[in-house]
Amino acid sequence: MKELLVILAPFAGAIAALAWPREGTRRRLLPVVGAAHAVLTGWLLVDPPAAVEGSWIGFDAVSRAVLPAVSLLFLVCSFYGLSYLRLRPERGNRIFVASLCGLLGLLSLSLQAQHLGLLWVSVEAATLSTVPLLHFNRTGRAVEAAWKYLLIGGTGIALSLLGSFCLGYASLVGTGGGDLTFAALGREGAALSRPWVLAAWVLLLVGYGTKMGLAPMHTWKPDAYGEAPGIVGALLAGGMTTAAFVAILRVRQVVDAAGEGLVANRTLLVLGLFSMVVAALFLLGTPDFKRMLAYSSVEHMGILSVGAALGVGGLVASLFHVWSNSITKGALFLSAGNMRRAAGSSRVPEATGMVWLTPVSARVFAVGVFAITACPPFGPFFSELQVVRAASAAGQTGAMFLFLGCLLLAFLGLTRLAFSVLDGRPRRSADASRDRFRETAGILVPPLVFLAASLWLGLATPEWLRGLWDEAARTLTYPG
Amino acid sequence: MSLFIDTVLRLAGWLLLAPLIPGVINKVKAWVAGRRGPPVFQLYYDLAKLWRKGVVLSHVVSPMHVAGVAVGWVALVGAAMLLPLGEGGLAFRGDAILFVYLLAVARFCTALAALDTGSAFEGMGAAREVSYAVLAEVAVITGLVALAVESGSLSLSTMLTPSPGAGVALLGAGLFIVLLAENCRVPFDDPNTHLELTMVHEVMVLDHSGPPLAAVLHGASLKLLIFSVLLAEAVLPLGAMPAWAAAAALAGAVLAIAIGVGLVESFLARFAFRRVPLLLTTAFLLCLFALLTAWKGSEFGVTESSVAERGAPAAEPFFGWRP
Amino acid sequence: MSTSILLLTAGLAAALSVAGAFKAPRLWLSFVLVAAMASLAAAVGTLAGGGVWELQSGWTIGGERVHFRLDGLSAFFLALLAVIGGTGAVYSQEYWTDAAHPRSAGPGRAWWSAMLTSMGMVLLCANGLHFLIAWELFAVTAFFLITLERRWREVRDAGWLYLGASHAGSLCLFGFFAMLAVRTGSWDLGPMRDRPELAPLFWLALAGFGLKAGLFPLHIWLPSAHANAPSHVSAILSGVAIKMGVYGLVRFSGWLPVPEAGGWVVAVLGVVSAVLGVAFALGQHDLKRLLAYHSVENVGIILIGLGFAMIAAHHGHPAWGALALAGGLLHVWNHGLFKGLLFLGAGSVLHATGTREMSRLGGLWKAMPWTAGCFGLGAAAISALPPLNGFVSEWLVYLGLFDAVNAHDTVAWLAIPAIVLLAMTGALALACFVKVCGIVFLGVPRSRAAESAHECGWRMRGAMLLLSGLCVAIGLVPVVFWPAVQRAVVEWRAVEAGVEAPLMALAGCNVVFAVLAAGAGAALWWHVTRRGIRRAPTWDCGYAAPTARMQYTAGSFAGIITEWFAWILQPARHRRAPEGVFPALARQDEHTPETVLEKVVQPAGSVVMTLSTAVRRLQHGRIQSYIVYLLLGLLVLSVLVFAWASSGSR
Amino acid sequence: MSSNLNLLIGIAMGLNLVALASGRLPSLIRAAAMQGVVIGVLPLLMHSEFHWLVAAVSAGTVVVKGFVIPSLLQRALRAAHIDREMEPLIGFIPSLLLGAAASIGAIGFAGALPLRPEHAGVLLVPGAFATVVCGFLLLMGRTKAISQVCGYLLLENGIFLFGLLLIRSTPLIVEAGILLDLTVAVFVIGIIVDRIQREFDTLDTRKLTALRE
Repeated sequence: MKELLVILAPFAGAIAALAWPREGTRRRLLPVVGAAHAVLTGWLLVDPPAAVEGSWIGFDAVSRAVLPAVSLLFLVCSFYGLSYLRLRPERGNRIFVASLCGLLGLLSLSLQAQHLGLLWVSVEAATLSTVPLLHFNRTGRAVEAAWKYLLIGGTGIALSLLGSFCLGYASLVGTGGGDLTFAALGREGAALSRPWVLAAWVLLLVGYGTKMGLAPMHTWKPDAYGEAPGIVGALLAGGMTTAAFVAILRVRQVVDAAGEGLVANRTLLVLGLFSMVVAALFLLGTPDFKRMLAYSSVEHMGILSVGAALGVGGLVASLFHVWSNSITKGALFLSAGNMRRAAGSSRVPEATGMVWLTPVSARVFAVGVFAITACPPFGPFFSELQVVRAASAAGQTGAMFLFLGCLLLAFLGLTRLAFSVLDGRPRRSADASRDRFRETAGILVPPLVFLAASLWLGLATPEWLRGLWDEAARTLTYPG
Repeated sequence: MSLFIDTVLRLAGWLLLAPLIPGVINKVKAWVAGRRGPPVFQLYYDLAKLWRKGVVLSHVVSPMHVAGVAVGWVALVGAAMLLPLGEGGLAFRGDAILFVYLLAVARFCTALAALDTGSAFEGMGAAREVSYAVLAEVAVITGLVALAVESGSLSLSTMLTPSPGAGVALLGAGLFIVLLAENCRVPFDDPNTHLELTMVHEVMVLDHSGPPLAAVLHGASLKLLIFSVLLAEAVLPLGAMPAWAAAAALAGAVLAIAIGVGLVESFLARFAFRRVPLLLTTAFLLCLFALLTAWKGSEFGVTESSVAERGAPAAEPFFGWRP
Repeated sequence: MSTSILLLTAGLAAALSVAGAFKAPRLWLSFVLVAAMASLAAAVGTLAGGGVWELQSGWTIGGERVHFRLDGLSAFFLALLAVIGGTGAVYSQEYWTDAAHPRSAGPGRAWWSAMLTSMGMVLLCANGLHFLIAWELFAVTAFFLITLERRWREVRDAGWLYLGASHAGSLCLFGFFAMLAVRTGSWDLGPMRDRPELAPLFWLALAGFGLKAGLFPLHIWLPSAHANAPSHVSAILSGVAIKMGVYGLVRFSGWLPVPEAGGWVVAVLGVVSAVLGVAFALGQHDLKRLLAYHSVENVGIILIGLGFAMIAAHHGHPAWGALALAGGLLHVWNHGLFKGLLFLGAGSVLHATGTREMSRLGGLWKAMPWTAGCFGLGAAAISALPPLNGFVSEWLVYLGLFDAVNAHDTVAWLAIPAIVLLAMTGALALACFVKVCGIVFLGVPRSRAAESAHECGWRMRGAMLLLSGLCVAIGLVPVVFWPAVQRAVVEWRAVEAGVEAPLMALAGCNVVFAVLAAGAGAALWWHVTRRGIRRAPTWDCGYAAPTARMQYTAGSFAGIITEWFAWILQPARHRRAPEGVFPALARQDEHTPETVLEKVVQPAGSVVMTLSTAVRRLQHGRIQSYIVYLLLGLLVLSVLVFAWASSGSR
Repeated sequence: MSSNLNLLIGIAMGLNLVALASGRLPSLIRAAAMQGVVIGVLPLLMHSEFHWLVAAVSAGTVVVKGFVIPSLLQRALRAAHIDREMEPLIGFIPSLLLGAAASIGAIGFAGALPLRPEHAGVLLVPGAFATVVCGFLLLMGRTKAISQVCGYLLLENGIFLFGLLLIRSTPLIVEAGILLDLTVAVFVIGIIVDRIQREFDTLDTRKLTALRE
């Protein structure tokens, strides 16, 4: 039952937010929910609940390896949200706070879901709960972003529903009774009907891949990340994508059990590399630093996908990268949000000289850009190097070189844009139009905490965390 | 003690005999032209006169203008001392490279002293000097490689005792062209011209006067002698002759080279500047062919003699004074 | 004192210096100097005493045990790092002051300490993962040092180009170390020459380290970065940072088996870098850019030595390989010293006149005699003129090459062209430095700025004098430094054969020559002044009023040679010929572009950018098309999946 | 019973074609609504014995898809005062032909699939595929936000049809959850459509291209 608490606590927070009468103090719910969730997650880690056979929700090795990252991400973001919402008194925050809490609950649910249908429901619901978050700014651009997010995400998620049905039917055509829990599907293994399994794999990959933002299904991502507040971007890029990735990992496990692991790995590799190439090409030219983060996210989803295709070593690297990417992206999104508010724009000719306007955020952003492009000693360096090593170990030398080439192009694009944003002269209009944006501790400390966490993750990766990733990777591969 | 005397004698020989060569060349030229010409010892008189004279310096120049001349002269003397003259003398493995780079020191100093004046003409001269030297140096080093292959050694004292072979003629021709270029003789440069625009070496020393000019002129004659001796020793099998015969042969050869230079100057006109690289490239190719001939020859030699001797050239002084 | 204590002191002092960098420049300087002295002492101790210092701690970074190792080879580079790092720090105290650069002086000091520390770590780390970390930290700190003066777009562009190129190299090393780790099963580094399957990895190392070292086609970042960085930074970049690339190549060609062709490729690249580096240098009119191209040249010379040593390794380690390597390694030191000196001198000129453009300088010897003297000495040293240090190392390389020729092996086919082209490089370098010294320091000032130049203060002067002194010392008494070189050579592939060269004789010649030259110069000067000197205008063929603008220019000086190399230099000429009876305006200027960058890399880059633009056009905002992409992805994936599955089942 | 089933599925497939061919938005909405009602009845037919959850799912589907969502869309349409004529990216006749081809192709394709014997004679699988394809055609080929929502509805209907294959094996609570999610999804879409209308004063999605590279 403990594992349910971690889901229900945020829902309780969401309901409380909806019912909270006072506009000014509602935001204080965020850190409370975040802290409660973190404490509950910690409790679950220390004292893992016993697995229940056939249960639809379970705190298994995979959730153990990933849920703490999401919890940490939300905790730090919630403190940022506290200060951020104080800066935005003109917007009602009832829906915003409730949606954030709901999103956390749904992510916790989807990470623990052991049933294909439940997984789908939770991911779809999480998608819907983010729409009000994207729409928070109420501008025309925000509406457009929300519309595209909804329609493309909806189409993708519909395909994954079709895929789920296909997998169920594969079991029905085979020997099973159409039981959609992962354990049952895995047990059926080779008895599943191959064509239906393959169809399910493609549909689920495309469906959840749309949520992850793998190319060519990534088209909603730059729009959504570009228009949403920084905190939402951080949660989408670190939480939502993680949930979708875990869904793909779980499905891959079933496909592996059905004897098509090789095909699944190949698909993941091709799709991952394709995403990286596309993202790198976009990164080279985009003039908008928030959209840049979105393309960078596409690239990192590609990295996750490549890692997932490379066997146990690659899976460990991928899980590691889930952590390092979401935490580092957190620092980037939050500092980018500060910069965007100070400059009034996130495009290059309008937003330049950010070192002068927002000295600390700009520096955090710069360090974050180096961190996310695999410069040591931050987390992504270690996880990406591990992916490279896994690729080499798997004999995928060609893929390894393509991977490295994409990293280079992405690095060039990211640093060029980042430095043209940071350097130069600030626009006078941006300086004078609003009473100058002030960086307060509340919006600076969270991104700094993220950077510190990324550093810690890289330099002193705790052994217990490595143990969790190893265990999860082993359970995610079909033994045999 | 004998070492000291030996050194002083060599030094004296080089310094005293050097101004003779331009005298011989000028005499030959006069003879071909049917004039009496200046006496053979003219340069000695000039040097003595210049040494006693006062000096006029440009407003512009730095002390380097004078000191550089001295350093360049010392470098040439040093290069001369590295050339073997009979038994004994300074020799060590790799002295051939030191020889080439000492000549480069002299060039560096002369060219800088020229640029010191801020004159466009002297700048032009310096530019030509250093540019043509690139090709000349390539030719010289190729010649040295040929000699090194021939002798299996890297010390001038051993390298310059070649066995007669087909390559010798090629090498001699190549080194002769280099001699003309390095010493700014016709067809590369006309030492007697009075048109600054067309000069190479002479224009660089336009602003020198008095004792520094004396050092420059003496240095130039020394360089001529160095190259003549180098050429003669590279071509003639002096090591195989008795000492007196070798000395006579060397003297005769140097004289012949001087006469040869005189004849070339009498019968050839200056080349246009753009043809200079062509001629120097020819010199390089001649040395290269000499190298190839030497290479082939030594290959046959190697197959005949024992393989063990391959890597370790025999009878080469490791360093220090040769006994 | 034991090496551990010294290195610990160095580390602590470096860390403390970062703390003092912003507020207390003097404190910073003393900490940096302590760190430099301590690491120099450790390096000298290792080089003199022999043995390998190792430290394996239980402490882990990134999951790997910390493993430091200082052997003859790394100590050799560490000594150079300490010398240049300390000297540059002294120099920067006057060159990049808080008063003149209020925003960047403090960060500059901090980055300096950080860069020295990370380079030291590169030399010490014996674990692939930690090596990579230190390597990348060093690359990034160097970027921030290059772009200290971020106000100028030119500086930022140069910095970015450096960063990109450096990251490309780092990614090659990612691949290199990852593949190494996979094949050996751990990140530990150390000799593994007995595993021939590791040989192909050398090519990755060559690309990665070669980019940093500035090998010819990979040197694209080097000229603009060196030119636009503050001069003390240029000095350490050129003197030490690119040597880290050389260190990597030497280190891993020594530890790993190298492919048969490896030595040949390295040597050929070395020859090409040497000749073309100097050819490009001749075409430059920016003082620091010119010096930067000479770094390409000198790295080429170093790699000729390394390449032949690698070839020798496949021939059973004959002595010529060791000689060539010894020459190359000594040239590492020498180039660090004289190129550091030259960049510091160039910085002094820049500091005094505010321009790097040679056509605006001239006649500086009068105002800045110390700088002129030190620069001239450095110029002679880099032109490999005896009796200075550059000659000693090139002489060693020549010895190796000549012996390789006389070994009568296939290697002669490379050794002979190498000798000839090395000689050509020497002559070209000489031409180039005659040009630099003549145009910048001699003659008459060509601009107001050059007229009002001033000599630098004691700190900058002291730094230059120290480096000059070392250049002279290695030239005159190379035997003192020789054991260190021998030790590094032996360390390379653990061949105990030893390397011998008649250095005593050469040293004797050098000393005699130096004494005589000094004596003769003084004597002639004394003889001349005794009679009294008359002053007159320069002889200009009868023209009585020569002006500064009538002097020979850098472009004209190098014109003959750049014409020979026009095929690769691709000079851009803008000419407006005089017209009419009374021509009003005529001009000609010539600019030598960075050919590889502008003719190869940039076109390739623009192809990528065209592709990028095309791809970005797909993100046009129309949602219907986005759904088409989604569907297309679905279709392609299904085709792939079913094709793979059916081929797998068959 | 299977003939009743096939009849209804046939009607749904016919409605696909109607939706593709209709040039006016109200008729498109009506076609989608009718299809919702038709497939809402199917679960009752699939289950031989009565189950209250099946009935609830069925009723819910009919109400939501047949009435709530269409009326939502109708209201948006009225508020927008938009030009009801559409300017499709894929013309009506081509989309009709494509839809028909998809329907025929789906029937052929389903024959090649390994189906359980009891599903072999039913049009469920081909109907599902045909409806999904038609949904995609509307999503890709129409410019008005409302017609795209209708396309999305068709897509969902197709998937619902496919899901009926599993109705006996999967617990109904999942089906109910899915239905609830879809309802909320369409509801949220409706809200956003409303926002678009207010913000841009149009429902033409071709105007929504401010976010681009």
